[in-house]
Amino acid sequence: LLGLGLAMAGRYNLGTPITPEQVDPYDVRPAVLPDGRGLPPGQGTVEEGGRVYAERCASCHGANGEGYPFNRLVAEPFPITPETESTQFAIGNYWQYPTTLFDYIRRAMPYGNAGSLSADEVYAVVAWLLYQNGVVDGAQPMNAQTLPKVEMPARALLQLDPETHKRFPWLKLP
Amino acid sequence: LLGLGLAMAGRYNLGTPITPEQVDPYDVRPAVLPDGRGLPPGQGTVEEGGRVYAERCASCHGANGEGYPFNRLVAEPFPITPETESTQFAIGNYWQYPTTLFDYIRRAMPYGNAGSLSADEVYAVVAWLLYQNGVVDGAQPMNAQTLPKVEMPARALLQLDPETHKRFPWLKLP
Amino acid sequence: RFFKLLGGGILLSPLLRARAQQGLWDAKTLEPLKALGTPLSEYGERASFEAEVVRYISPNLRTRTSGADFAPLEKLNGVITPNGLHFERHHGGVPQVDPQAYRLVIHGMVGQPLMFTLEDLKRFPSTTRTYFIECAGNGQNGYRNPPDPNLTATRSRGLASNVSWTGVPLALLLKEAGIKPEARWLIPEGMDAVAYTRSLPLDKAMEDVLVAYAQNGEALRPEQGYPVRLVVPGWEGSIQVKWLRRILVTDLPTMSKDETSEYTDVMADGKVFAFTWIMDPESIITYPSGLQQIKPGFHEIRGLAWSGYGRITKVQISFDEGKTWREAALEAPVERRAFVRFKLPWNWDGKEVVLWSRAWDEAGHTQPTRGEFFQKWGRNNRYHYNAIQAWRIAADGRVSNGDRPLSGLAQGPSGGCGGEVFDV
Amino acid sequence: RFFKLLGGGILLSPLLRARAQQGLWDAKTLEPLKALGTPLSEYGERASFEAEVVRYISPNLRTRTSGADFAPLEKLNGVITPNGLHFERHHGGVPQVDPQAYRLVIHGMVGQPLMFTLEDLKRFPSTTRTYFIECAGNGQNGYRNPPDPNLTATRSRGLASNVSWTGVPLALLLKEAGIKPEARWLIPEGMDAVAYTRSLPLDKAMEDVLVAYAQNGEALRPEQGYPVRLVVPGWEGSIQVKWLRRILVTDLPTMSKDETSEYTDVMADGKVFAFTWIMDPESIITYPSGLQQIKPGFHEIRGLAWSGYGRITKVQISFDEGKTWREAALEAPVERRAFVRFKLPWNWDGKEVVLWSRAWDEAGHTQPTRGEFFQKWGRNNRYHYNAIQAWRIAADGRVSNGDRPLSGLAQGPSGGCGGEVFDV
Ligand code: HEC
Ligand code: HEC
Ligand SMILES: [Ca+2]
Ligand SMILES: [Ca+2]
Ligand SMILES: [Ca+2]
Ligand SMILES: [Ca+2]
Ligand SMILES: [Ca+2]
Ligand SMILES: [Ca+2]
Ligand SMILES: [Co+2]
Ligand SMILES: [Co+2]
Repeated sequence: LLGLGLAMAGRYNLGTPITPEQVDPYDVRPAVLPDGRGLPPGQGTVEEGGRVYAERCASCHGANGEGYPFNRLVAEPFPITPETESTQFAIGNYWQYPTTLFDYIRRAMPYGNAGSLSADEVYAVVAWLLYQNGVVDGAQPMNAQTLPKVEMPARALLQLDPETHKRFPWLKLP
Repeated sequence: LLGLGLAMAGRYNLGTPITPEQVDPYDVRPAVLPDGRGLPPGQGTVEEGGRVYAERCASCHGANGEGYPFNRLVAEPFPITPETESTQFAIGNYWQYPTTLFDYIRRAMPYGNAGSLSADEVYAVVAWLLYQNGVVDGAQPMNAQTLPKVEMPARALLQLDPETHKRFPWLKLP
Repeated sequence: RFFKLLGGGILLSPLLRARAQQGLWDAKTLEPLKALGTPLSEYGERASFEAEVVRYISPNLRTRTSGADFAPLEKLNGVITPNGLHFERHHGGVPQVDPQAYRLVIHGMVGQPLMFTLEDLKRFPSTTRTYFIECAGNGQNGYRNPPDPNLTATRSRGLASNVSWTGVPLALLLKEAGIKPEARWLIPEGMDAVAYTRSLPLDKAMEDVLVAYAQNGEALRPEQGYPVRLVVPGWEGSIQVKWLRRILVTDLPTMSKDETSEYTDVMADGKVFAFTWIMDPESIITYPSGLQQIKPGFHEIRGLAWSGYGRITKVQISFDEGKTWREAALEAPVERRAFVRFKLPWNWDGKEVVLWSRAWDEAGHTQPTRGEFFQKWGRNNRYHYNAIQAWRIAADGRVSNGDRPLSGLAQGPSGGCGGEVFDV
Repeated sequence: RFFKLLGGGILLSPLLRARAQQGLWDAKTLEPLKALGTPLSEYGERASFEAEVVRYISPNLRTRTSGADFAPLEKLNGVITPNGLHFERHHGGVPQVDPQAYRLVIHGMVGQPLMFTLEDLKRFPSTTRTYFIECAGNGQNGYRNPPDPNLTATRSRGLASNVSWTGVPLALLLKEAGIKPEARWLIPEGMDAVAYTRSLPLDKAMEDVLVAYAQNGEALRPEQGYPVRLVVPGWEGSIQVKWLRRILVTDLPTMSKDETSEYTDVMADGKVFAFTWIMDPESIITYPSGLQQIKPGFHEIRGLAWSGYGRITKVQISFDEGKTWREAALEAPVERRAFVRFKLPWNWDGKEVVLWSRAWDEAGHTQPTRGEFFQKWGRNNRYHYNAIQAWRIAADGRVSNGDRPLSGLAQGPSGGCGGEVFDV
């Protein structure tokens, strides 16, 4: 019924079986997949995002995301070239998946205080960052439906490493 | 001229060549061999040894070498048997070479203050310990000539480990 | 006082005394014989005289909770990296995890989600194997142009270490939970402040990935993931998730924070490569190496080599920038995906010379020259640098970076903070 | 506070909260995710939670400067003994030796006496090899009768450790000095307070003895002879002179303080054996072992085996006190004169059982039972005990010493101080 794996289950009889519901409160920062799985309910606009950014992010990433003392977050919305200085790599020119942005911020930001933003706040600052990077026009709020559909300019550059392709012929990039 | 070894000498040209005279001050506690090589000039009697012992040794090995808090030094002059309690093993019943006694004391005693006895004092306390263990009658002082000739009762028990004999057929116990 | 050192009764002639002080040795040489040493101790520490053997932390870092430090390769011997000197790389500092409170959850596309305590994990069949772990950013200083004249072996290749790991094969845990047929990927997650995640194909997990709890015999060190981490043999370090708390079994990679915004490679033709997992062959001469100084005469050239593709089969040394090569000896046991120590006896005649080393692995791969490397990889890439490292020995014996400048424009260190901590 | 741990915005239902606290995990489990961890550090230390993993020091010792402590075998993994937990044995405390002032002198029956600095030694061709070092007194608790019910694997066989040693082959140094034809023996001397010496046949030195300066990659630890010691593969630990300062090349053994007054063996027939150098095969089950407690179900029986005669070829486990045997798996690489990890998967049915292990080496030697051992060795001997160690698992899972009392008289611990430090 459940395939090969289950035939082997219980072989050592070690570990505690738990239900998916029991996992939920443990899964404090769910992984977001490129198709949007893992994104929570809620949403946020560019405008709200600007406020969140100024209050919670600007001290580390600069008033406009230009990046001091920590990473630059804003770049032109043209993908990088072999001439781009690597310190200039940022969301607009290098990031390949919009969902990564939500996942990154919920998982890790504000640095040292991750988990302190609500889902709406994360969506909002994601919207603001995508807008600042020229990736979206800011017309629609970001949420579990809209975010995965955003097209990142650098996605066009992305290919699977050829050695990895040899080793895992089934593997396709999302 | 000097054999095989010398043919190879200087192969790597590392290390500083020194003369035997330069080694002397470095050789602060020369190894004593069973034939007496390594023993210094000087000598000592049982009587002198008793005074040295009382002053420098008794606090650790007991007034008469009975051993508290540290090792027992005096035993009956009969070699041990498989029934002797191992805490009773001592000079008279277990030690196999008289030269070891001089070497041990010059090298390591008084514990934590080795090197503080003169050669005469070491010979004297060796004489006293051999006498207390009933190994010598105390008639002659101990020195580089007399000490190596003392016969230790346990020497008769000593044999080369058979595996060692197999591995090094040339090896004979002194 | 010097007299006393020479001990009891034996009076030293002034001549002997003079000799002893004429540079053969001094009073300190004999001092340890004078008094009892330190007593038995429950846990040993290294000698105070070794205090300068430490990991290199770049002075340019803007934070020490997201960054890396380097194993001091040229100060180490053999192939085992001591636990206190294993390179570090983390993105939210080193969490201090209570092993009693520790849990590992496997969930998602499994027949039965499971939770394991540390004790549970230790009860499974165990495996101990020696594997290198290398940061994908190792060699980053090689992207500089002109090359850094003050480079050391540590700063050239010290984001790699080699350890005897003990753990349970991840395959056993996955089978215990039962994998659903549609599953293709694992998303392991750490319990550091940034809940670090990566995407790992199920196939690799079933092959040789370890859920490790010990390192060179003792519990993992906090910096290496205490109490539990992944060991993913031969693959880039950043996928070997530390402080492992959770594995989501699923059908898509997550394209996680660091695997896309950071460990994604820029190629010379402008493409960007995802999932460059296997670490290419690598070698570094640790002696003589940058900032050391040698004298004419005999030297054993020593170095380390490794490859994510498997066993190192050969290491070659060149004294003429690649025109001719001599083969170094590899010290047994030569294990797969582990450091191997190579050695070549050599007499230095005191003339300026440049040393190169290059490793070959059982898959037939070898290291490129700098020129060859940059035909493939972007000059602005930050990872997977494995070009041959050259050391120049000047006539005065001083050793420095022997890499030649690249043609084309001058280029600052790749990545921020002096190129020694990636992108912050 | 627990709510906050679960982080930002997501409000927990009381139900979830209850579940989280129902024993699956507690607030501590999630705590590391809350805040940045500790920063990069120059030299790593182990987790504070591991503080109880320490060497065993007998409370009966009258001094801690002449005695021994034990590696905590049942708390270690794989085969490498971490440097901080290598067993100790010394006779005058651990000297603190300044490596700048350090000198090694080779003199006596040589063509040219030589003095080496530490730097000189490191310039010679080097060898790195993994070897066990075992104290001749290891197993001393086995001489007790009746057996100690509270014995642990540590106290049974923890005077042994296994390390990757790096050094220069002693043969190279001797050849450099040039050995005279009449030479047969070396008298190596330490620079501890008792200037410890032993007699070592030249033949062995020319074969495989190392003058070692590194241990598991880093400098020797003070307790293991910093900066330089002898490593004499397969032979009793007491001959592997630490803090090596001098080697006298000569034609007679010295019959030194400890080789005669101490490491000289009493046999059952009343003879006394000199120079019992090669360590007999040995094995110890570390899990399950004394004072542990196990639950019914799956267990991997784990242990260590080694032999001074060479490679371990086989380790057998018996569940019926030697009537039948099962063969354990040996984990690769199986090196000569080094620890090997053995394992056997096992389901414990909850019934009382006694486990035995016995190792076989490539010379065909194996371990005796207790009965066999005492047919050869004296009951009052103190060294070279290598009889099979039995562990009894009671129905409640508690593990204790499963050795049977010897026939004949009751006998206190052999040696003073509870039998755990030889003869003081
Ligand atoms: C206290 C300092 C601090 C604050 C406040 C902070 N960040 Fe960061 N941020 C960092 C650091 C440090 C990094 C780099 C982390 C790493 O590389 O491991 C980072 C990285 C990032 C990155 C990835 C950049 C890249 O291209 O690699 C994003 C996106 C980001 N932060 C967004 C935010 C947002 C949004 C906020 C506010 C909600 C925020 N940060 C608040 C310090 C901070
Ligand atoms: C401060 C304590 C102390 C003093 C003082 C001392 N000893 Fe000792 N002695 C010891 C200890 C401890 C040992 C055991 C050393 C070991 O086993 O490593 C020992 C061992 C010995 C032994 C070897 C015993 C055996 O059978 O193994 C002899 C012989 C000896 N001492 C003689 C002397 C003499 C002679 C003196 C005085 C000149 C002396 N000791 C002073 C503490 C002391
Ligand atoms: Ca590399
Ligand atoms: Ca980063
Ligand atoms: Ca970045
Ligand atoms: Ca033994
Ligand atoms: Ca002793
Ligand atoms: Ca004794
Ligand atoms: Co990569
Ligand atoms: Co012996």
